[in-house]
Amino acid sequence: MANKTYDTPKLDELESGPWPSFVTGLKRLAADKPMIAGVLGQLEQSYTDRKGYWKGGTVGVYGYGGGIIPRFTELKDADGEPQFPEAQEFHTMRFIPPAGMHYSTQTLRDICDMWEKHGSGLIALHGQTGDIMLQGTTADQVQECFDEFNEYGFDLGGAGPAVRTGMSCVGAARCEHSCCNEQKIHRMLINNFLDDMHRPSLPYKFKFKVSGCANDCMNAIERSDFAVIGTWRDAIEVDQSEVQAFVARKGRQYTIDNVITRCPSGALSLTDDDQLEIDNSSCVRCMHCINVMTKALSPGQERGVAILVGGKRTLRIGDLFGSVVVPFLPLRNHEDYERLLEIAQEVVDFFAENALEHERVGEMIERIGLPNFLEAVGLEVDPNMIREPRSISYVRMDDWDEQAEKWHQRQQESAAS
Amino acid sequence: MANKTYDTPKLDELESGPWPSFVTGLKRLAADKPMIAGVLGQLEQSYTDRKGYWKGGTVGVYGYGGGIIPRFTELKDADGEPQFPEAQEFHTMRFIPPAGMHYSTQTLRDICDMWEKHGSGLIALHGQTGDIMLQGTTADQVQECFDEFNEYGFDLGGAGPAVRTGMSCVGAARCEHSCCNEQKIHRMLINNFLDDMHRPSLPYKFKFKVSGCANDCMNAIERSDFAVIGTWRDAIEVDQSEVQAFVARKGRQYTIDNVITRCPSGALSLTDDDQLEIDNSSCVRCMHCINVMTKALSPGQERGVAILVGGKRTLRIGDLFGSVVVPFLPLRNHEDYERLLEIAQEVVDFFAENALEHERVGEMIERIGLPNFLEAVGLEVDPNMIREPRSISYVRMDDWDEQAEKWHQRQQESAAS
Amino acid sequence: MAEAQTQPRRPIESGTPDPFPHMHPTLRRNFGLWKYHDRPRPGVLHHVSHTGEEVWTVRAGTQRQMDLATIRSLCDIADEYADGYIRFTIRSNAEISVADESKVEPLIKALQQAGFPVGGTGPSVTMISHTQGWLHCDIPATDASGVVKALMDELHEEFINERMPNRVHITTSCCQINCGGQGDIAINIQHTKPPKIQHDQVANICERPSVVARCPVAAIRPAVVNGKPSLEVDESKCVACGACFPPCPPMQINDPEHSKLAIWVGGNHSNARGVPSFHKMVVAGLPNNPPRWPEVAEQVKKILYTYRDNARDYERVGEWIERIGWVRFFEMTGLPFTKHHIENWHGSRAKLNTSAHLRF
Amino acid sequence: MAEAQTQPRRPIESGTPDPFPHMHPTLRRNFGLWKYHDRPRPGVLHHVSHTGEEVWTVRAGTQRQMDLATIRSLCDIADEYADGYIRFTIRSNAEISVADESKVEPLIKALQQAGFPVGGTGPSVTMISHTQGWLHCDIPATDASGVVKALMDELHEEFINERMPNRVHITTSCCQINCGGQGDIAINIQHTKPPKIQHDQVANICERPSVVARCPVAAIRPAVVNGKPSLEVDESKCVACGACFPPCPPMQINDPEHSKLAIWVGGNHSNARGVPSFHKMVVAGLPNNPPRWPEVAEQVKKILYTYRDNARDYERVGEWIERIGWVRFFEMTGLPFTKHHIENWHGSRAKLNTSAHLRF
Ligand code: SRM
Ligand code: SRM
Ligand code: SRM
Ligand code: SRM
Ligand code: SF4
Ligand code: SF4
Ligand code: SF4
Ligand code: SF4
Ligand code: SF4
Ligand code: SF4
Ligand code: SF4
Ligand code: SF4
Repeated sequence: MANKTYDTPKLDELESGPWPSFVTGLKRLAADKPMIAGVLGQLEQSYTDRKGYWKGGTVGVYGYGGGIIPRFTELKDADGEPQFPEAQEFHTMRFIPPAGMHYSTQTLRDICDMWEKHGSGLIALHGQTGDIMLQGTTADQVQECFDEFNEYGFDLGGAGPAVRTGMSCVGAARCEHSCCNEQKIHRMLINNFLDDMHRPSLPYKFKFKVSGCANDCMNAIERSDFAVIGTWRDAIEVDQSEVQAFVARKGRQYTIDNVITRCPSGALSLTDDDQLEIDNSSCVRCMHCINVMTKALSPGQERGVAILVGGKRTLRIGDLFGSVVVPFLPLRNHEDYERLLEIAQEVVDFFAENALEHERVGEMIERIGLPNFLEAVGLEVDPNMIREPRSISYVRMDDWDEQAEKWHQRQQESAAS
Repeated sequence: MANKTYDTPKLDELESGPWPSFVTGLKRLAADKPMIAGVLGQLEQSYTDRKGYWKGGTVGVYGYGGGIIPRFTELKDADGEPQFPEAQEFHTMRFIPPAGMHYSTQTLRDICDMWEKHGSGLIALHGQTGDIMLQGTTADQVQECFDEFNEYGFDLGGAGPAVRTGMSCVGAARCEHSCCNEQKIHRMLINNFLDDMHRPSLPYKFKFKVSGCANDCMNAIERSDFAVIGTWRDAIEVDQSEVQAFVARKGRQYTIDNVITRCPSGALSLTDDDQLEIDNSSCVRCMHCINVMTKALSPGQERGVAILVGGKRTLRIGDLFGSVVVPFLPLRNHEDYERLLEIAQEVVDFFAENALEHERVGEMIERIGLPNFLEAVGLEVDPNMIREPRSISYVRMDDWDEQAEKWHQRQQESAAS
Repeated sequence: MAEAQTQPRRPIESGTPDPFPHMHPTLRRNFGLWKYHDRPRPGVLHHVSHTGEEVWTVRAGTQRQMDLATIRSLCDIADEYADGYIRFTIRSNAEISVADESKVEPLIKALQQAGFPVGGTGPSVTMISHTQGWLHCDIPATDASGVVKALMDELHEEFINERMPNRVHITTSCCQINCGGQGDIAINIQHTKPPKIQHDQVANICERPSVVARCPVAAIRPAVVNGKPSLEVDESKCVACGACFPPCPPMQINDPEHSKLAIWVGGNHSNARGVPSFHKMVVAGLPNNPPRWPEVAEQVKKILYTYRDNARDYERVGEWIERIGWVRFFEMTGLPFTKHHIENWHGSRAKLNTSAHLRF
Repeated sequence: MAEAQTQPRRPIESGTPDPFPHMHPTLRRNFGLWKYHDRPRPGVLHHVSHTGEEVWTVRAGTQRQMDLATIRSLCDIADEYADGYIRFTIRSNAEISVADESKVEPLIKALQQAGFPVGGTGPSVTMISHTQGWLHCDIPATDASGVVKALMDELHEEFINERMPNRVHITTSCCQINCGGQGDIAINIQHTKPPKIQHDQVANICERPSVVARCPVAAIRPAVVNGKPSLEVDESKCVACGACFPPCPPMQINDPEHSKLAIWVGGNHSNARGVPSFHKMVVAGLPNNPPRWPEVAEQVKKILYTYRDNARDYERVGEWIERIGWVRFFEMTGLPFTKHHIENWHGSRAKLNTSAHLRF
């Protein structure tokens, strides 16, 4: 089937070089897929004009309010006719991958086959929010395509003012640092909010991401509204003989310069006989020493997660990191997981009802203040939530005694338990 | 002369204990000075009611608009008569001490004698802005008192929206860390602005403070609008034999734990034979290593000052530290000192014309932005002025090329010179 | 089909699929039991379990925007060498695991032969994280796939080797919304002119109050232009952020000439050592120059190699600069320091040097 | 005298006097030539010049608010032992220098005998910096001299010894204007109720627009009360800062019951090691309890001794807490942590923990 193709001298320059070329891939597809031929033509025009030529629109599947990103060409000739009519439509379907982005090749092949049938054959693995992005189909194809994928086992992710597709790191599946069951947390959270994902009616988007430790390989603290980060509460596990082996291999000076002095909390000290002393009460669980001496050190055994709320990127008030709202939640049993879900539900509900239009949860917290947010979602204040206490005296503390009493009470209760 | 005195059971409790008691002093004065007897009476009332009883007013000397802090009692009986009539007036005269607060005892005795004659005999050495506070006189005494002090060699300090009395550390007079002639800078600056001190017409107060090094014993960076801090540009001077002596005396571990690892810029390293290696290009001139090893280390020889503008305490927008507007100004010769004065003059002039009423220079800079301020006072931007570059993309950079060119030009010029 | 559309099926709201059926059996068996790992060579991770089992994972770069043949060739390789399992990283690298050390080398060869560079592990420059751009997005000022391909060609050697002080995470974003993350080095669009408004279209397309609300500096107000309801921008206030453009396409912010590229450095999501930090702008005004953006590549390499040659082990880009100071950074890279580097957004106060810590 | 007032003399605007005539001759001769110093004992600084000359300085505490007899007795001592020179530090300590080591002990004895404690050098608790309070100011909620005297009595042993990890600078302020500086420990007034307005006086005394302008949270607006122009405060907005009180005394902010004391820690003006930092609130709601403020003394000592017993050499209070973390600080001191510790002023975002750095 010889399709019409267009000259793409600029894009062709992206075919050379050692890195895999998306242009070569597109050209391969263009042979069978007129839509991609048109897309290449339009893209070449973008490269020439330094201008984008897509616009949005409305395309969806029955029962869902999101998950499809519609694209219609704006590149028209004088008569208003599309310059590349094959690429008049070029919609993306965002499907949710298995947590951790694991695939059996069989599944991947099936995805390819289904998409070859219903779409352009262009697939991004993955979008920055973690979706399988099936790019390039027409409005009249999306329902059928969705039905087939959906029957096969895939569901559409979020778009618009909705809970979005979540992400979790490889974690427990292949990482010694993992402090929690990332996949389980991830699936539990997302699959609890499918209604908010598929029928967008939140003030704005809401993202969950899960990283098994403070290395935060999912960039969760900045790139999600609700970040779950694995951590531990007891002492770092030390295998002193492996410490000695490390020092023997790398040298004392190297160990001091690269491990001891790099601890952000001055919690490490190397004795003269190469034993590692750790002041676990100062340790901030940053992961550095464990990263470097992975054979000798591991996170403690009393593991759980911290929750940070409010990360996002630039729009409106500038980038925000999420901030700690739960310093430690153990996840030992069903009740613990239920508690995690309950917290997420409280946060999403409060966000749904109190955020302004197009306001992210982080912006809302900034607007109303962390204490009010905590109170609203039923969480207690904790010094782990702050870098340092207030340094401005402009505050009303009429109820100091009452607040102080609350703390003392909680301390007594936790001492008793 | 037996004055009327009042019972002060509460204040009397402050006569016991090892610290010198201001109450005992006041009582001593009260024997001769009815005003102080009254003040004690009123103060006792304050201690009982937990309430202050002074109010302001207007008292001054001919030719000056400030320097006197008037106090009138508000503690009146039912008929509006002062409860302690002796303390109806209790004004403070703020005199400027010699830079560095050095006194010959003769001068101090003369001050005492003059104040015994014209006032209550109560003297604070010194106020937080560095004034000799002669506390307790009446409106009809101030002119005469001022005249005598003024003839003797003392001048009134500032009050109100004026340049205030300055402060400088003991510095070169008795401190090995001194990187500049603090007294000279101090006197030059203040004595250049006497008109702005004595005839208050600035938008708000303006303070100068001078510290001879980054230890900032004058708290200049926060507590003055214009802080001058001594520093150096070349390498720290090291006497390696004194380093070795220090290590021998204190121990290697101690030296590493207290000097090497405490360097904020990781610029220090101790060799195996106890030589100190300093990466002077990373060193931030914090003074720590020099403080601890004062015999072995000294500031470099290419000395000068940094200028930070905008420090203040709480009112309006919360505490502010001054921020760097001149990273380094050598003070080798007359022209250099003239340049310092010129910068100060530019800053005060721009402040005078552009600050809102009751706005400090730091608040004004916050309002208009540092780059605009720098441009207005004729200073060039420098990376030393920032902790780190912008992280928000909300900025208009139409003139990027022009700004970049400026920098390159300056670099070329300074390379050529 | 017409019938199917009148009687559509109800979706199965299955959400996120269970990964266990998709996981390599060795990973599945040792889930949560890993003890440590090392890297026998660049591109290969060797994980050892408390059970004694081991797994070797080979990481290979992809173009993310993949055609069917590319994905199928990855599947072919995974089938031949690795029991039919594969995963993708957050940076669109493919990871294929084997439980048998002897399969590592053949697997690497097969990947390389098929055109997938092996690397991206440890202290290397891994794949640049990637957004949509001209290929698909409706608001881009540049093309992400193109910028990334051009850069990865230049940085290929740094992907297949591990010779950086620490891992280098580069990100791109194709408009100022910034779908890309914080980066050790980030290449982002920076508009320099206010939007050009196509006044005749505003009334039809834009919900004016909501456009007004989007502007971070309140520079937009409703106005009547040529007798039609439209919007007006106070150009002296406008920070050219483009936030008004998505809700109102007639507010053309993209400009072939004036939408420039800027490079930011020192962003860091991990909590290792320091807390997460935002990247900071170091150079702007770079031309948006397809298809290979050579001016961008030049600056990125300048920064990257200055970092490589000067940072200490484990220092990320931002940590290195924090230690040596910004004065030295601008000196070493020869980049200009301008007034635009001085933050002027809310909270900018915290970015000023309010101390006598100075470097010369 | 009446005549003098009609023909007043013009002032000699002499400004800051030259200190050299007032400087001890050894200091004058060695100005700018000092080489190093040490501390032979608490309260004594021994400076050695490059010229070989030496000077011993004895530091003694004073009450700052001094009567004539006190100052004259200091002069007597300086005359007898030290050639007639004396200086005062920024913290109102007297410093008397001698060029002859043998005079040090007699000088110390004389000072002690006259009631001046010798100390305040090196890692000690030096004199508390001091504001006016009820003794002289027109807006104070407490008395500075009294608080300081009461506290220095309690901390006397720490003044005359050097047994702190580093120097401890305590400050006080008697209203929320805070004429005192940042402190390792700062004891400040904290109002907890909005001002009570004496409406009948506002019109006579206050320039209403300028009062309105002073409020940092825009809680004041002009109003007519009982037929007279006055002011009105939105009590839910008001942060009880007292900024409206100095320009408008009828806005009574001081309250015997509700003006409380609060303790702040970790302020630091020096640039040694870390950059200067503001102090942070740790406990509030302490009663304003003259003449000896025992509740304040108790908390100050608790904090101080926890610091003394746990910090490392050279750690200032703030550095110590930064190392051990705020979780541990509240645990060790037993102080309550409340929602009021969480900053809610502009820029508060920077005070939140936006990282996974956690302590347990
Ligand atoms: C496709 C994707 C980029 C990519 O190539 O990977 C993407 C593409 C778009 N993003 Fe994004 N964002 C994508 C991940 C992100 C991320 C990264 C993340 O999730 O980790 C962010 C930063 C994190 C965050 O949520 O803030 C992100 C922050 C935004 C924002 C700014 C939100 C803010 O509050 O600052 C917008 C603007 C908006 O939603 O109004 C936005 C809007 C958009 C829109 C919908 C632009 C628009 O209004 O039309 C883009 C559609 C492009 C298209 O044609 O497909 N996108 N966007 C990513 C989603 C793919 C997926 O589902 O897997
Ligand atoms: C006397 C003194 C306290 C002391 O006992 O030492 C003092 C006392 C007063 N200060 Fe102060 N300040 C004194 C040093 C300071 C300092 C410290 C310094 O200069 O290093 C500061 C902090 C630094 C600064 O400038 O911000 C200070 C910040 C203030 C402020 C807040 C300014 C701000 O912008 O935040 C005010 C309020 C005002 O001026 O409106 C203020 C206002 C006042 C007034 C005038 C209150 C008033 O409106 O009536 C006080 C008069 C008290 C009296 O009866 O004598 N005083 N004041 C200090 C001056 C003595 C001297 O001249 O030597
Ligand atoms: C596979 C992946 C997770 C996933 O589920 O996809 C992953 C996997 C590992 N990461 Fe990561 N990280 C992955 C993305 C990230 C990211 C996010 C990103 O790339 O955008 C980060 C945060 C980036 C940031 O800080 O801005 C990240 C920060 C780390 C760190 C912290 C490094 C540091 O010192 O700052 C470590 C610790 C280390 O390197 O020892 C780490 C360590 C690891 C280890 C060594 C964990 C382990 O023991 O198995 C894994 C192998 C790393 C290697 O490449 O040598 N991983 N890691 C991601 C691979 C991305 C890629 O293809 O290049
Ligand atoms: C006399 C005085 C200056 C003056 O002109 O009045 C002074 C004198 C010295 N200071 Fe200071 N400082 C003086 C107030 C200060 C202040 C301001 C204050 O007290 O309000 C500070 C800043 C406070 C802060 O950071 O908040 C100050 C921060 C320092 C430091 C930095 C300490 C640190 O590690 O953070 C040093 C360095 C050191 O201790 O080695 C220092 C060092 C010194 C040295 C050792 C300098 C020298 O080599 O001679 C002097 C003797 C100190 C001693 O007590 O052992 N001086 N010093 C002040 C004495 C005040 C007092 O009576 O207690
Ligand atoms: S976040 Fe931690 S647990 Fe997860 S993959 Fe990265 S290093 Fe492993
Ligand atoms: S995890 Fe981080 S904070 Fe804890 S001891 Fe290791 S390096 Fe220090
Ligand atoms: S600021 Fe520096 S020069 Fe001045 S007295 Fe203090 S330590 Fe010495
Ligand atoms: S002065 Fe400070 S920054 Fe410089 S080397 Fe010494 S300790 Fe380090
Ligand atoms: S960064 Fe901007 S242009 Fe690029 S995909 Fe995201 S929204 Fe679209
Ligand atoms: S580009 Fe940004 S700043 Fe300018 S008008 Fe649009 S939204 Fe406002
Ligand atoms: S702190 Fe307040 S009450 Fe005390 S002297 Fe200063 S202005 Fe007066
Ligand atoms: S006390 Fe402060 S916040 Fe309250 S009304 Fe007065 S100025 Fe405003």
